[in-house]
Amino acid sequence: MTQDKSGWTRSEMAARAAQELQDGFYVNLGIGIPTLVANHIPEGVNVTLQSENGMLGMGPFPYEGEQDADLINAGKQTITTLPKSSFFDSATSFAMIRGGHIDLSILGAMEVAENGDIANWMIPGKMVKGMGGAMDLVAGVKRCIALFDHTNKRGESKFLRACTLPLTGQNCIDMVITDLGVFNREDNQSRFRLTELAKGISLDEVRAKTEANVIIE
Amino acid sequence: MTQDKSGWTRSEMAARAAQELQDGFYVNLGIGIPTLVANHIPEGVNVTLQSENGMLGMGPFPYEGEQDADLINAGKQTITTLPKSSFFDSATSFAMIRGGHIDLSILGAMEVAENGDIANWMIPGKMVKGMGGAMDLVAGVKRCIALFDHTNKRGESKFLRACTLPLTGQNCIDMVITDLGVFNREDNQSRFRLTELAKGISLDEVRAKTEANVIIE
Amino acid sequence: MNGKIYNSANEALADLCHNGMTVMSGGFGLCGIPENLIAALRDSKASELTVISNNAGVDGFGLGQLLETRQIKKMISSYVGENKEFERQYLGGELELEFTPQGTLAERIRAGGAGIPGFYTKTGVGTLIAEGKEHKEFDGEVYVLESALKADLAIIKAWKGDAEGNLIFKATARNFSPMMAMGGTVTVAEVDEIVPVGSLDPNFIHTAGVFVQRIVEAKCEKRIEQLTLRERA
Amino acid sequence: MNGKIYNSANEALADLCHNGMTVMSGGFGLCGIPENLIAALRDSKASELTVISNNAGVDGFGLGQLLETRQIKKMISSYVGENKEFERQYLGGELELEFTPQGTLAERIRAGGAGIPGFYTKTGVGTLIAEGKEHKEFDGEVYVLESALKADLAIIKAWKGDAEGNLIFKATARNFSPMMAMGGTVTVAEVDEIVPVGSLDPNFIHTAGVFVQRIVEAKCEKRIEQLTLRERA
Repeated sequence: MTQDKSGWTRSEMAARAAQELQDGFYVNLGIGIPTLVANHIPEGVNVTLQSENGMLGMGPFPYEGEQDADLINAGKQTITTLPKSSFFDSATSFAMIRGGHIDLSILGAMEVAENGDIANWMIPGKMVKGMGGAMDLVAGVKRCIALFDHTNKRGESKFLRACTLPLTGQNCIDMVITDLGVFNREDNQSRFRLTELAKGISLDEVRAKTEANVIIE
Repeated sequence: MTQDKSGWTRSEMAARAAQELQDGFYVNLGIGIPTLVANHIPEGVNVTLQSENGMLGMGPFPYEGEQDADLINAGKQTITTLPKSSFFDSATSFAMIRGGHIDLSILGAMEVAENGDIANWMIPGKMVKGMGGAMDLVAGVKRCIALFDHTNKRGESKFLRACTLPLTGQNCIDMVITDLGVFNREDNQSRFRLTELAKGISLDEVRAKTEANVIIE
Repeated sequence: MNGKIYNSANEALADLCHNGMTVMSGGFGLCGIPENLIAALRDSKASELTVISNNAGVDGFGLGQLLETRQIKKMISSYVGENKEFERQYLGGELELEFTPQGTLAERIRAGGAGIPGFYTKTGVGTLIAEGKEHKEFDGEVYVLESALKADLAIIKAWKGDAEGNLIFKATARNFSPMMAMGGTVTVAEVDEIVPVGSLDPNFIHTAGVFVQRIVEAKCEKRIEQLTLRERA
Repeated sequence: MNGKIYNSANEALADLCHNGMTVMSGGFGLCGIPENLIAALRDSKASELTVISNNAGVDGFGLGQLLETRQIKKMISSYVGENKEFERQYLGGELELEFTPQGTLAERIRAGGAGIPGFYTKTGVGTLIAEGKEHKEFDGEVYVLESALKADLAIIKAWKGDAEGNLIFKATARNFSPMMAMGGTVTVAEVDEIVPVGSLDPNFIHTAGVFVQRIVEAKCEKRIEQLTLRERA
């Protein structure tokens, strides 16, 4: 892998997020970078992946010829079962999510605010695709980690004082992992604090690229 | 069967109620006299009996040695399955009932009022056993028939101007069948009308024994 | 006895379709959609439809077929991102759209079928979705009131079914269909296979016959949206 | 891997019981009750319990055992008619009782597990049950607001289960148990048989492992309350 720039790659971000997985956890992974977390589950850590379209115990992608149109994940990708798998309807699936039975959700974000708000479903003026299950996930899952590039294409911070886009959920993000590092907070009344720097990243760079009022020291 | 008194026997009341069953109906039968309705389902009428503890397609009692403690009806009696049977949990069972998917409920009553109110679960000052599923049934099932002895042991009418006992449900009884006859109404804004006399019963006897302001002519 | 069995999707819907009706259609993406019943709904030419479905199909397939014919007036969905025709009609103001979060959608449909006119949820509190809706505090947390969804007609796809309307579903093709079976005034199911009454184990019937009024056996194309494969070692 | 498996009912409850806790207990009548876990709860001597269960067992069996030892402070049930000791304690003012209609009870428990703090229902409108509760009109009809039920511990009985906590139930012994599995902060299941992970068909698992924290295999007496038989012809 070429290391022509500093900060974490998407795969490294996913690998860092995977360290938050604990043995016995039930986890929902969002579409995009969060999906990559499944490739980095630590050895000896037994994690059960939930797919909100109605499955627990998501297995890997099928080998060619073994795909089944009736067996997909929430990203509409063909997948497989594991011995522990179970299927259920959408109401039961979201009863798991909204009832607080899922331990961890890792999801992408367009913006996260210092108070834990997240926006990841809508850009006004553009065609809106919909929130899918994201609003349910951030409102219901015990712990939510947002995984996103720290800045947008114009170099502007996506970790903000306040979200400018329509919210997906209020005060629901517990940890932020970006290409620059890890930001954690003790509870949803606390401020985020930089707890880890990505390789080749300085405190000053994080300060320069972070609009949110977070503890960086 | 001895015919030493006029009016319908319990079995005859059940048989009359069974005439209200239509082909394809899903029906819930209450405990007591209503249970007997199952013995009188007309030939060629395909009815599916629901048991609110989680079964559709209730079959007859088992032969000795074939009883199964895991297979009972809402009266806690041992029963059997039919080829069409299905089992489900209590929430789904009452989704059927409260969602209006059951065509007909036939249930016993302590009192029914001329406005369709029913009381059948509680006598103040006595030990209260509980309403079980009765409140859900009268509130949710499309059509409710109350099946009861027209008078109490003291000869007093149980078909009243207004219920004196705590209600099970408001304005929910569509038809009344007693040992004296059948009382029907077109909708829940209409008055009940005597539509059928039991054998050996006169209009005057019905008038004398009915407190409710119903049409008897 | 034929029970609830119809010979074709078109026959099953023949007398059920009318302009302005509300239709629930099962499936997540293209997984578990009632392909033949959607085509029959298109053939019925019923228009001004309100369609409740998690997604809107893709161009020319699934509900995309009803978009092409302009039979849909309004969609109630959680995600419609796979459909250019949808985007064109929506941006052109020809199509109404009510977004509802996926879990709220599933629960609203279940509520409609279960006699629950409204329920409270934390989902969407503080977002556009909750604007104008009643809020209420339980145990110090704020929740929003969501209302039930019902439909004149629910069309769903199951794996196997019998003449009594008992159904089982396969894998993730189940998704919204069991709730829609409850939420439709009339529910029509298409199945891969009709099996004799008594051959489905009563312990493992997913949708009891009481929720299903008509059933038809029909062959599905079962298109895959995102074929993702693993390399053989 | 032993996963969620415990060796005995007493071991499974050992560190979970404390005075004043709320316990959900599955079953309808004596059908599908967690006999061994109820006995283990008795052995724990935890008292001042609030017990959520459709019924209260019979004298000396099922929850009747916890009434004899006076461990129950309050019952939330729909029907308690089979129990003389219950009647004695209730009439003597030693036991609190909250009646809730059976369907409302099932839905309140499901709501507790599904993150729904309250829902509206027609059941009980105009009766004692609705007194003092909020009412609301939907489409011209009046409904009453019912609240969710949750519990510190849910004890349930299933037919088969695996080390992941996946469960299947048999016949009408299912009743309230799937909802209680959702409503308990910790759910412990006793099963007739523990089977290897992978032997339950994923399409037909009634309760997914996520809802079950502990599981134990135990033999049940399965007492029949009303043995009713048909005459052989």
